[in-house]
Amino acid sequence: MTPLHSYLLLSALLFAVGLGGALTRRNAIIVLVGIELMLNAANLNFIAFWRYGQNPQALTGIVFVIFSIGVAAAEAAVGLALIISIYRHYKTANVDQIDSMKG
Amino acid sequence: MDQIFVNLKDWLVALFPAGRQQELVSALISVAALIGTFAGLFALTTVLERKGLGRIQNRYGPNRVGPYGILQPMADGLKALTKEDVVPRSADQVVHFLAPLVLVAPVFLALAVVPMGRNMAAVDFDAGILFFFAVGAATELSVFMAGWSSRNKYSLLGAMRAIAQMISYEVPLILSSLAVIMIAGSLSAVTIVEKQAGYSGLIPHWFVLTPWGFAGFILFMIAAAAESNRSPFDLPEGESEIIAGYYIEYSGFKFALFFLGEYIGLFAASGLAITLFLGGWNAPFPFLTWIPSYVWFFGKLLALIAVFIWVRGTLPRLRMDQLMNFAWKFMLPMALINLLTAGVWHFTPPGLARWIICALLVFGPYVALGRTLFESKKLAKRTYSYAE
Amino acid sequence: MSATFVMLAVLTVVSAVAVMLLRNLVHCALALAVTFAGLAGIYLQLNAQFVGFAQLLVYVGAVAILIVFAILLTRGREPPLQSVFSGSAIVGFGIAIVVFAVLATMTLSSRALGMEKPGEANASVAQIGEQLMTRYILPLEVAGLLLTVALIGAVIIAMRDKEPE
Amino acid sequence: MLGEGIIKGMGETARNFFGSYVKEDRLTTVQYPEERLPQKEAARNFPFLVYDGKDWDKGLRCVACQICEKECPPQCIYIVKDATKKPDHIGKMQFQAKVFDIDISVCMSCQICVEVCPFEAIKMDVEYELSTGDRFGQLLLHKDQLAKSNDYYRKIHPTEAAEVDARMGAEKAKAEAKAKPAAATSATPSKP
Repeated sequence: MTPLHSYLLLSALLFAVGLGGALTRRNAIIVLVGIELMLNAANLNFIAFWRYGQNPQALTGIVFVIFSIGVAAAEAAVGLALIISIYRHYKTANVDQIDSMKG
Repeated sequence: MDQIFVNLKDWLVALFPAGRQQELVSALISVAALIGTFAGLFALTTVLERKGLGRIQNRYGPNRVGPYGILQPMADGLKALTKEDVVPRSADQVVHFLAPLVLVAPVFLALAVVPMGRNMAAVDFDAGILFFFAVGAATELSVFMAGWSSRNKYSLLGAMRAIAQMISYEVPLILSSLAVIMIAGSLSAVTIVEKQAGYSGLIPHWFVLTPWGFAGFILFMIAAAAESNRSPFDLPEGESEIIAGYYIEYSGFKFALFFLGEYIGLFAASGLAITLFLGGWNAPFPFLTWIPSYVWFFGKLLALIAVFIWVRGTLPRLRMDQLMNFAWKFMLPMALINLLTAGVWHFTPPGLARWIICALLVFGPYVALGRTLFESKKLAKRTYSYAE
Repeated sequence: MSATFVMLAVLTVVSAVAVMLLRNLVHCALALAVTFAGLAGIYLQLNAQFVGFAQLLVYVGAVAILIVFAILLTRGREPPLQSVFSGSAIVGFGIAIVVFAVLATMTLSSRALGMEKPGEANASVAQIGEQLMTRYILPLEVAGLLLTVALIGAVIIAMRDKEPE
Repeated sequence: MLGEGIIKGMGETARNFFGSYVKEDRLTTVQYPEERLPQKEAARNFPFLVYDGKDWDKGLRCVACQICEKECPPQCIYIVKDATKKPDHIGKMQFQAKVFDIDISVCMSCQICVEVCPFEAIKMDVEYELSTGDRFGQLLLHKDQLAKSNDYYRKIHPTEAAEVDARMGAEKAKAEAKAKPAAATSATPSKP
């Protein structure tokens, strides 16, 4: 059987990959994708802790993940809408070039 | 007789040593049976569809290969297999190759939760209906992969249309099935079918025979036709405008796979419609229950496919804006109202009053929406310059 | 470690790395869909059926498609030969590696090391629904409100500005 | 607009579907190689040469006057005169064609050859299954392929053929009437 720490390590790895991507990629969309990956890593932790926890009947982890999925979907929609609107304005989705606040 | 296939499978599984191996064999048998049955049904449907459409258009349809043309699918299959598989030079090879597989695998997966007879669901998930919609979501991705990787403007246009259409119609599809889930109180397909067993007098307890169920069934069928890109919602293919949409650059066996995936998707949607609204494998009358349950399921499936063929032979293709307007301004409000009606139905005591209230709740908005949607358009009488 | 877990974990991590390294943005989005599907598989392997299917439905069916649309809508005049990483990439990688190192050491030194499953745990849809409708009714309503606001907000943000008349 | 139109349309297609099994006019397909529509009398496509009697070579009406060859707009007719002569239908000795070729891959079916022929020797055919595996050789029709009997002509264009027959009969009768007094005055033997 798979011990709990392997899930936690996988989650940490996913989080690190997402973080690395979010910090280093030029394209704003991929930055957003990195953030999504980090959220998913957190979700994985919730599920793993629910499964290995002492009180799985409480369903706290599951319910939290359901809310997290719903909120993440909203976050992705708004984030992408923002990126599209920024792209319309600057004609680029490169985060390095979007550096001025003035319209 | 009713359990003949179940017993056959049990017997086959019992030949193997118990434990892990038996589970594997059981799964393999289910998968093989599913693929075999539905691939055969696909072959049958293609020829029936072409013959039916032919009859609707006052012609014979295929009648050359075999008696009455029933061997036509074999000829088609041979042709598809022997054709050259052309991949455009600038296409994205890997994605282009994966797209048909990504389409075919999920639609077969979706079929797994549909109960095809008493004890004849390949898997009975606790969240079976959710599973159906979840794997159905992957088909959108495959359509995009096909359209984008072909590096062809027509195919990309077709893919974009298809995705916009699928996403728009997924909302009423799920909402209309939600009414059933609400009343049945379960997401498991097997339980939903069990809830529809039983008869009052001669009338079965199918959900389609209630006001909200009937409206839900119609909405579900329309949305299912749009989801599986069937006429009159076949804009993504639109031969006359974008040639064949996202499969313009596919030939030979990959095209056949797309074709197969599309039809299996149609079967899966019809199967779900049967499960949710038409009582699954239950017989329509109590004195017909001696006929095996799978006969009823496949009979209903064929009847629904015939309806799809009939609609395809009748209705012209919609325009893109009409399609979107229809989804968001008619289907979505109707599905929401239907959900409300199902709730009202659940909380009012049985009787004639419940029927009248619920029928009014569904029919009133239908008339109101139908009138207002087209009233604002101010459709003028069409005049022709040259034709009389 | 069971074979299913290893397979799913490798699939998930490899595709996640691919998302972050590939040059072609559409390939990134497709790899992202694979990552999400792999995670859904891991949820299923952890007996969280409902969450796994919801993950498939929301992430593969909606978010991945949304990202693909956004990529196609924002493509264009960017120089293709530029590096995909921004100027300060080294620092970013460094931070990511440090974060992973910290998390991994914490995990490996915690009580979680070698912890096994405490028997069967199952979350049926009925149980989840009951919890959502009783204990978590307020969060549920707030989430519904949030989704509605996000829907309207996304539409308004992405809507093309009206031409000045 | 509540979907009445859709139901009406569905009814119409259903009538077509079931009607195709019982009514002829709801199933209008002619299954071509086995079933054929009757030829229209006015149908015509490529020219052929008419002959009288049994032997095609002797009975050929063509006298190799080469008018059609000259008139043919795409110049698809090729004629070589033979040195020997043979009698025509009124008994007059006429030249005959040694070679008479029509390239129907060039012919444009204008029917001018038929219009200009003073001997009713060239007429339009109705044969349309002309596909071959050879683009050049098989579409260049020679005299023997072009020659078709008067009976065939009567069959494909009955009205027209009757007119032609009447005209030729009249000419023959006139020639015979002329020949009789001539035979009475001189001893020139008349040809049959």
